[in-house]
Amino acid sequence: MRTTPTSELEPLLPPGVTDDSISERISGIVVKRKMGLGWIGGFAIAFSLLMMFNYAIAVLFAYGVGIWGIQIPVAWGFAIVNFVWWVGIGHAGTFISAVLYLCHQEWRTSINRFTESMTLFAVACAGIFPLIHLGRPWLFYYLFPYPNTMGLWPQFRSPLIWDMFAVTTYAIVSVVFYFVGLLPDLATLRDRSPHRWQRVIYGLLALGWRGAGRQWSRYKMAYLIMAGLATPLVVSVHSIVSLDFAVGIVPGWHTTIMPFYFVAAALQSGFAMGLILIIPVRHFYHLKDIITGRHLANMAKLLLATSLIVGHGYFTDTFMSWYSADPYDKFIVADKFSGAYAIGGWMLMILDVGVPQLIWIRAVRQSPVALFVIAILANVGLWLDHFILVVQSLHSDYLPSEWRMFYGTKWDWMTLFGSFGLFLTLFFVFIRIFPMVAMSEMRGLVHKKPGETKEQGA
Amino acid sequence: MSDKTKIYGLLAEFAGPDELVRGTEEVSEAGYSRVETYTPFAVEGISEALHFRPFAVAVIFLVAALLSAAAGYFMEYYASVISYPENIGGRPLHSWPSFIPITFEMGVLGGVLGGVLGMLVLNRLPRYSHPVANVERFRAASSDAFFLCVESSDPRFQRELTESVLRQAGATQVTEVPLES
Amino acid sequence: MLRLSPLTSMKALSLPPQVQADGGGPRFWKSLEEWSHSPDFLPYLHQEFPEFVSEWDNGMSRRRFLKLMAASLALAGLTGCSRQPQEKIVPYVRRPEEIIPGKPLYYATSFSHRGYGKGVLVRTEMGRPIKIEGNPDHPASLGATDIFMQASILGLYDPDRSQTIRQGKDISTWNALTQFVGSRIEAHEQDQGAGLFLLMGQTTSPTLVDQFQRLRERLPKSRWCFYEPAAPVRAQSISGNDVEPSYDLSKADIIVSLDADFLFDGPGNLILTKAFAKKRRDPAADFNRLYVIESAPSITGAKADVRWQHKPSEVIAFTQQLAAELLQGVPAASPALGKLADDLRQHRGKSVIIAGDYQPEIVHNLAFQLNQALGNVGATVTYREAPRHPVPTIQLPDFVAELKAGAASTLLIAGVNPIYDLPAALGFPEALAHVANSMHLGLYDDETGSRCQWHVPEAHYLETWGDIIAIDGTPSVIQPVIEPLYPDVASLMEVISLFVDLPPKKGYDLVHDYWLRNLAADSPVAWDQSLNKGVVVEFSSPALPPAPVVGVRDAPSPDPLKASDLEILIRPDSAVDDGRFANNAWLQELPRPLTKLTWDNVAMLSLNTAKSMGVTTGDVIRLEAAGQSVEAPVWVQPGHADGCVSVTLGYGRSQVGEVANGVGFNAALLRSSVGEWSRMLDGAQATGARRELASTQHHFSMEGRDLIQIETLAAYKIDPNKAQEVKPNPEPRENLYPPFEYKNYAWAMSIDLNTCVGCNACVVACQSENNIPVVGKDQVIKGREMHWIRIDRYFEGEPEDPAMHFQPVACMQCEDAPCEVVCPVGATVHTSEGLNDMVYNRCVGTRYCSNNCPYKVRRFNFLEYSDVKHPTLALQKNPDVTVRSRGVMEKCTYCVQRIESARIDAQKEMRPIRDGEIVTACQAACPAEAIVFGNINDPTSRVSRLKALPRNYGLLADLNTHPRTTYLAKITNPPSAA
Amino acid sequence: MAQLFPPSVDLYAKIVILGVGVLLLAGTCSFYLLNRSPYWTNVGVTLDQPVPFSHQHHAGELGIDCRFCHTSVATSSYAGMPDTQTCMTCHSQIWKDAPMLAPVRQSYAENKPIRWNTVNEMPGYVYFNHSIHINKGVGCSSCHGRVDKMPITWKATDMTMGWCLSCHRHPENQLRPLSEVYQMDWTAPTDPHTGQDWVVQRNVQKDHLTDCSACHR
Repeated sequence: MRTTPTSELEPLLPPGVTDDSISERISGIVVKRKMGLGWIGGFAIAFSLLMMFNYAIAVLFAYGVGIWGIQIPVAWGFAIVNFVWWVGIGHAGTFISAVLYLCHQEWRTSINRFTESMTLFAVACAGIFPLIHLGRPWLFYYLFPYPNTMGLWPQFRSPLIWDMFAVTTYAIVSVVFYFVGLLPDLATLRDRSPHRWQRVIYGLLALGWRGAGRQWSRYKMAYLIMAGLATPLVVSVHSIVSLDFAVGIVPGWHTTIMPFYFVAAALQSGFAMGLILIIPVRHFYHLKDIITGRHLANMAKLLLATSLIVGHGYFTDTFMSWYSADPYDKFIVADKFSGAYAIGGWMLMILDVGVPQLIWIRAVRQSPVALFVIAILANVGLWLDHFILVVQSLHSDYLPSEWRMFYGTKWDWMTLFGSFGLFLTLFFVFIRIFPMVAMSEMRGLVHKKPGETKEQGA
Repeated sequence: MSDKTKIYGLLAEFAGPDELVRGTEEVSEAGYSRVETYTPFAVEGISEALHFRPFAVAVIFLVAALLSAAAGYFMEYYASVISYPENIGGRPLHSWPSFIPITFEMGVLGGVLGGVLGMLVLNRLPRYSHPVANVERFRAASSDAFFLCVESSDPRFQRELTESVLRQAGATQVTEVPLES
Repeated sequence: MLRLSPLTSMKALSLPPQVQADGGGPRFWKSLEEWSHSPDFLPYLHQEFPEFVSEWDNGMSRRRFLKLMAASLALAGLTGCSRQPQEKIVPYVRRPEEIIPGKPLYYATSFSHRGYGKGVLVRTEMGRPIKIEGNPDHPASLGATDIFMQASILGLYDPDRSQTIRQGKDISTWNALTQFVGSRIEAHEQDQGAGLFLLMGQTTSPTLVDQFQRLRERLPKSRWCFYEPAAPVRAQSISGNDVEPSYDLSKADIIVSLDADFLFDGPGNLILTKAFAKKRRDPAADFNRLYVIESAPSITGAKADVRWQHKPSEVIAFTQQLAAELLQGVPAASPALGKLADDLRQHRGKSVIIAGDYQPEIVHNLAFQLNQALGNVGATVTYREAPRHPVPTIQLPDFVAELKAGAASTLLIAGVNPIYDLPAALGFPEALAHVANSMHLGLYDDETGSRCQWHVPEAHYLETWGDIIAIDGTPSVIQPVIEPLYPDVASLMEVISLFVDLPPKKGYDLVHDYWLRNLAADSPVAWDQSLNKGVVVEFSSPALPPAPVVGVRDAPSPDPLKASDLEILIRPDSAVDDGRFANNAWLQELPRPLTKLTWDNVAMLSLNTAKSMGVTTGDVIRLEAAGQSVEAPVWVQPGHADGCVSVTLGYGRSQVGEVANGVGFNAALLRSSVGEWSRMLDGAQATGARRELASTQHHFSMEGRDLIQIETLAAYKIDPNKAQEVKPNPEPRENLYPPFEYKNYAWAMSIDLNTCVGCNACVVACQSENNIPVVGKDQVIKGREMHWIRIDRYFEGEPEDPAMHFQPVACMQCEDAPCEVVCPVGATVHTSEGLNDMVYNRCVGTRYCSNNCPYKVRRFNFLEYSDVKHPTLALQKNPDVTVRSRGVMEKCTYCVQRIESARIDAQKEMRPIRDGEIVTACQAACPAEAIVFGNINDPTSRVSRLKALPRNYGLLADLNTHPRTTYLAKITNPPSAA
Repeated sequence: MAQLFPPSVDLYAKIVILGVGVLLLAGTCSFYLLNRSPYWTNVGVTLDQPVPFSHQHHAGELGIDCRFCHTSVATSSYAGMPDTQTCMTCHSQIWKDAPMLAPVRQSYAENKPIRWNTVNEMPGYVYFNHSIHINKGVGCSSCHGRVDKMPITWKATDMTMGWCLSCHRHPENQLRPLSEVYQMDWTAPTDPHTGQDWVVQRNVQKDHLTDCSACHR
C-alpha cells in the first residue's frame, strides 16, 4: 500500500466541509457505493478463515480438548492466551469512545465508531475461547446462577466466575453503547438511502429518531453517563481477567502488578489493532482527510505511552521477584529469560516495548506504513507476552518432578488463526452496513467556532 | 379555532444551528411552550433555549445501577452462606472481598441497561411515524437542516400570527405540518 | 468374612445377569455422559482423523458430528438437556445365597509367579473379581502385594486372551482334544512314551508334581524339560543339591547386596521388604545399614546407604576380593572395601550377604562361604534344599537337540513361550517344525501357540483350581473366584489329567482329592479352613528340609571379561517381567522406578559410556551378541555403571495382543543360553535413527528445594528436629482465615520416606481400585498419564553416581486447598472431615484447579480415556467409583469409597469408625507399610502418633496449604566418617 | 407519500416489543417448570412391565413384608430385586397357570432373567445406600410413597438432588422409630423434638450429610 507521508498537525477536517458533504461521503460508502472487488476478495479470505475456525471447533467438540497441546502441568494453552489477547484488543475501543469523550478529545470523533466496532468484534472472538476451552462445553450453563433442581450455585470465590460476569457485562455494555452512538446515524441512513428497502431497514433500526431537541439532550446525558460507567468498566474488565492469574498461586502469576500492567497491555494491543484496521481502510476508502495523519499520530502516541507502562510492568515484575526472594518466583523469572522459552521472553520485550520506541521519531509517526508494521509487531509481541505468562509460568512451578514442555498442535494454530477469520468477517460486514465515522458528531465538529476546537493531544 | 384541528403545527427552517438557537429563544420568549426543534446533531444551547433539563435520565441510571449492584451482592451472599454453605479451601463462607468484582459488574450492567432503556422510553422511542415527517423537506433534518416546530396544540398558537413570529425569529422558510400525509 | 470359593461344591456361579444381559449393565458401567454408539461411523471418522484412532474410540454418530459442526458455529449448548435413557433392572433367576448385590465378597487364593506362590485376597462384586489385596495369613504376602499381583486382575479380563481351543486353523472342541490326547496316549503306550516330550515352566504345585510323577510312571520314557526365562541362579552344595537361601532381615544390622534387587524381584520380595522396612522405621531403635554393589540402578540400590556401581565382571571381582579379605585375610584392595569388611566383622551373626538371583554361581558360592564365615548361617540366613524337579529332566539344549533329531512325536508346551524367549542359537523354531503333534497351553495364542497344531486356552489363576508353594515352603490352594470367562479354558493339571486319568478329572477333583489324601486327620474341615485362610492348615512337614551346611566347592569362575570392552547386562523388566505381563496395559504404562519410563524397553547406559559412544537418550543403537542383533533406543541413566549396557526382557512381542505387539525389542535374542544374565557385547553402533520415549518425569533435580528431607542417622540422633525447623509442621496455623473446625473425623495420611522403597505397588493398586484409565504411549509423551499417586524420583549429587530418592505424591487434601478456591462451579470442595472432594459429575473442565495445585496431583481426561470398546474390561471396573468421561478432572480422595463403606458399617452398629478400619488402596498394597491413613482428631490413632514424630514435615508447607498428607523425613545410615 | 411508515407501525412495534418480553419470561418459567414436571422427573408415570406386578395386592392386601422380596434392603446398598425363584415360591402353588404370570414361569424354566423397567432411576454417579437409611430410621414410604396403594408401581418423589438435600439438611423431619420403618401408613409425630432426639440418639452425622462425597464418589 502506497501512502504519502502525513503531517500530524493538519486540521481534523478537510477544508470547505459541510454537514451535507460529510453525510454524503460517509453514508454514501454504505448506501450507494457498490461492493468493490477488493472488498469481495478480502471478505472471501476472512470467511474461509472463519470456516476453518468452525471446522477446528467441530473437531474439538468431537474429540475433546486433548487435540490441543495442553497437558499437566500446562493445562491452559492457546485458548486462554487468545482469550486474554482478544479481550485486550477490545479495550482500546471503549477507551477511545469513553475516556477520550470525557476528556473532550475532538479528534476521537472520526475514529471512535471504528474502534467501537473493533471492540465488539474482538469481544465476540474473545468470548468464544473460555467456552470452547472447557472440558465439557455442553455444561457451560453450570457457570450461570440459575435456580436448578440440584440446589447448586456457581462458586463465587473463583476468578473465573468474576471473569464470566465481567466479560458478559462488557460485551452487553459495548453493544448498547455502540447502538446508542449509532442511533442518529441510522436516522441519517434512513433518510439518505436511495432504495426503499434500505430506508425501511435503517428506519426500523433508527427507532424513528428525529433529532428533537429534548431527545438530543436526554441522549447526550445518557451518552455522557454511559461513558462515565464504561471508563471504570474497561479498567475493571481486564483487571478481573488478570485476576484469573493473579489469584492463583502459580509462581509468575501471583503478583499484585498484574491488573495494572494487564490493563496497559490491553490498551496497547487495542491501539495497535486500531491502527492495523484504520490505515488500510482510510487508504482504500479515501478517507485520508477525515481520518488524518493527526489521528494516526495520536493513536501512535497512545501506543507508545502504553508500551512504556507495559515496560514498566515488566521491570517491576522482575524487580519484585528478585526483591521478594521467593525462590519459586525467582526461578520462573530467571527461566523466562534464560530457560527453554527464553526466545519468547526476549522477543516479546523487543516487540511490544522495544519496537514502539521508534514512534519517538517524527518521520515514523508520519509514515502510515511504518505505523502499520509497528502495530502488527506490537500485537505479535503482546500475544507472545500472554503466551509466556500462561505457558512458561505453568511449565515449571513448584515440584520439578512435574515440569514439562508445552507444544502447540495444528489445532491450536487453527483456532488462533480461525479467530482472525471471525474478527475480519464481522469487520468486512461492518464497513458495508454501518457508517465508519460517527456522522452526527462530525457535524457537531463542523459547526465548532474556530478556536473552540482544542489543540489535539493524547 | 378551526385550523387548529387541521394541522399539527408550523415547521420553520433556519439557516444554521446558531440561528436556530436564537430563533428558539425568541419563540420561547414570545410565550410559546409546545415548541420542539429538530437538528442533525446535538446543537449546544438548544436545551437551554427550550428550558429543558434531562434530569430524569440521570436518576434512572443511578437507581438502576445501585439496585442491580445490591442484587448481585445478595445473590452471592445467598448462594455462599444461606443456600449451600460449603468449605471452599478454608475460606470464610462470607468472603466479601471475593464478592466485590461481581457486585461492581452487575452495577454497571444494570445501570447501563436501565439508563438507556429509560432514555428511549422518555424519548418516546420507538416511534416510527410522526406528523413532522409529513413535510417532505424534513428528511434533511438528519443531515443538514435545522427545524423549529410550533405545535398547534399550543394555547397561543394562531396560524398567521405564529408564522410571522417565526419569520421574525429568523426562519428562512415556514411550512404547515399536516396531520395526515 | 473370607469365603470358600462359591465353586467349592462345583455349583456353577454364573456371572451377574446384568453382565450376561448387556455386557456390564448400567449399575457397573458408571460413565458420566451417555454417548451414542454407531460402529458404521467410526471408520469414516478414523480415516478423517487417523491421529486419534488410538486415543478416542467411544463411538460417535454422524448425526452427532454434524450437530457438532452446527453447534460449533452457533456455539450452542450441546447435549446439555437430554433425558436419561430407560434403564433395565435384571434380577437373578436363582440368586446364589452368598451373593448379596452391593456387598463385596473376599476370597483367599494364591498368585503364582515363576513357580512360587504369594497369597492374595480377591474382592468380588456380584461375582466379578475387581481387586487384589494381600493375604495377611500367607507367609509370602503378609498382607502386602507387588505390582504383578495387583495387575493380574487385569490379565483376567484382557480382551486379547485366547478364548477357544484351536486345531490347525480351525476352532476345535474339548471333546476333540480329549480324543486326540487319547489317541496319542495309545500310541505312546507302545514306546513307553519315548516320543512324548513335555516342555513347561517351573512349578511347585504339589498336585501337579503328583500328576507329573504318575504320568512319568505310566510312560517312563517320556522326556521332560522345565525352564523359566528368568530363573534365579542358585548355589550348589557339595551334595550336589541346589540350595536355596532364605533371609531373615529383621535380625540383620548389615545387609550386603551383591547385585541383588531383593526389595523388588523374586518370590520373597514382600517379606524381605517388610523385614527391611522394620529395621528402618524407628531411628531411635536399631537401624540397619545397606551396602549395594550393582551395575544398573535398582530400587534396592536406591535405598542403599553405601552404593557401588560396577559392571558385571567387576561385581564378581568385587565379591572375590571381599571373600579374599574376609576368608583368607588378604588386605583390602580398596579402602571402601576395607570399611565394608570391618563393618561386617563388627557385626558377626548380625549381618547378611545376599547374592543376586542373576549372578553367576561363583558369587552365590562365595556369598554362602562369607555368610558361614561371618556366622550368619542359622542367624540371618538359612539354607534349604531347593524344590527338586518332580521327574528326571533333561537340559534345555539337549531337549531341543532331540526335537531337532525328530525324536518327538508328541510335544506339549505349557505356560512357556520358547519361540519368543529362547535364545535364537538354540534354533527352537526349527526343532518345533520336526514335531508331528504339538500342543500348546497358554493364556494367549502367542508366538509359540500359533506354531503348534493344537492350542488350548489356559485358565487364568482366578478362574481355576490349583495349588502352589510359597518361598518358605508353605503350600496353599488356588481356588477360582469366578466361572471361567470362556468355557474352553483349562488349567495345566486338567490337561495333564487328559494324559493320566480316565475319565479325565476337573481341577476341583484333582486338587481336592490330592489334599484329602495328604492333609492331616479330619481333612474335610482342614480343607475348608485351608481354602478359607488361603494356606494349607495342619500341614505336617515343611515342604523343603534344611540343607546340610558343609563346605562348598569353588565353582569355576567365568572366564574374566576384559575391562575395556562393553558388557551387556540382561534382566527381567521391572514392569512386564520376562514378557508374560507384556499385554497388561497397567504394567506397560507403569513408570519404571528409576527411569520413570513407560511403554518401552531401552538400552541403558551411563553418562560416560554414552558420551564415549557419542549417543544420547533416544538415539537408536544396534546391539550385537550371540550372533544376533537388536536395535534399541538409548537411555542415559545416572547411577549406571560405566562400560556396560543393560537391557530388559519382556518386549518385542509379535503375537500376544493389541497392547504389546510391536512394542520395544526382544533382548532375549542377545543371550546364548537361558540363564545367561551378562556377557560381552560383540558390537554396539549408533544407527542414526531416533525413537521417542515416553517418560513421566523429565526433571531429576530438586533444584535445591527442600522437597525430600534427608538426614544421616548420626545427625538425627544429635538433633531430631531438623526436619521441622526446615519445614514447620502445618500446625500451628498462621492464617488470615478463621479455621474451620472438623468435628467428627479429620482424615489424614503419613508417608514414611524412610521405609518407602519405590516399588510401585501403590500405583497399580490405586489404578485398580479407582478405575484409572490407561492412556497409551502417545498421550504419556504429551504428558497426560492418569496415575492418581505417582512416585517422584530425584537424584542428588554427582550425575555419574548420585543418591536416589523416592517420594510418593498423591493429593495432599490441603485444608486451605488452592484448587477449591478457583473452581467456578464448586466441583471440588471440602468435606466436614477435611477431604478435598472431587465431584466428577459437576466438573466442567476449566482445569484451573490443576494449574493452581502446587503438587500437580490432579489428572484430566483430555480425551475419552476410559475404555468402552471392550466389555470384558468393563467387568473389572470398581462399581463404587465413578468412571470418568472426557473433559473431567480427577484425583485421589483417600479412597473415599472405602471411607464411606466403613462409615456405613460403623453407623449401622452405632459406633465410631475404629482406627485402622479404613485402609486406602495404596496403604493396603504397600509392603513396607510406609503409608498410614487415619483420623487425626483421635490423638491415639496411628497416624496421629506418626505425625507427632520430629521427622514429620509437610511438602511445600511454606505455601500454607496445610496439607493433610505429611511425610516422615528420610534417614540414611552411612558408616561413620564414610 | 412522505411518511416512511404508516402510524399503524408504531402499534405493531409496541406489540412486538411487548411480545418478545412476554415470550422470554414465559420461556424461562416453562423451562423452570418443565424441569420439575413429571415429563422430566417421571413422578407418577407408570411403565409397562413384563409382568404387571401389583404392590397394592402383595404389600397392601396380602400384607407381605417389604423384606420378603427386597431381601438386602437393610444390609446392602441395593434393596435387592426378588429373583424369579422368590416369585415361584408362591406361584408354583397359587395362580400357577395364570396367563399373566407366563413370563415368570418362562423365566424360571429357561433360566432367563426377567427384565424389569427401572422405576426409580439413579444416575450412575449417585451412590445411594438403602441399608444406612433403613438402619437410621428412614421409612420406605418416605421416598417410595404408598406403594401399598399402587396397582402398578410408579415413582413417588422426583428424586432430584434438591429433594435429597431437603432431607439431608433436616433428617429430623424424616426419621421414624426403627420399628416403624416398613410401615406404609406412618405419620410423623407433631412434636419436632422427637425427630431431633432421634438424630442425636442414632448418631446421625448431620454435617457430613451435605458433603459431596456422601453421595458422589
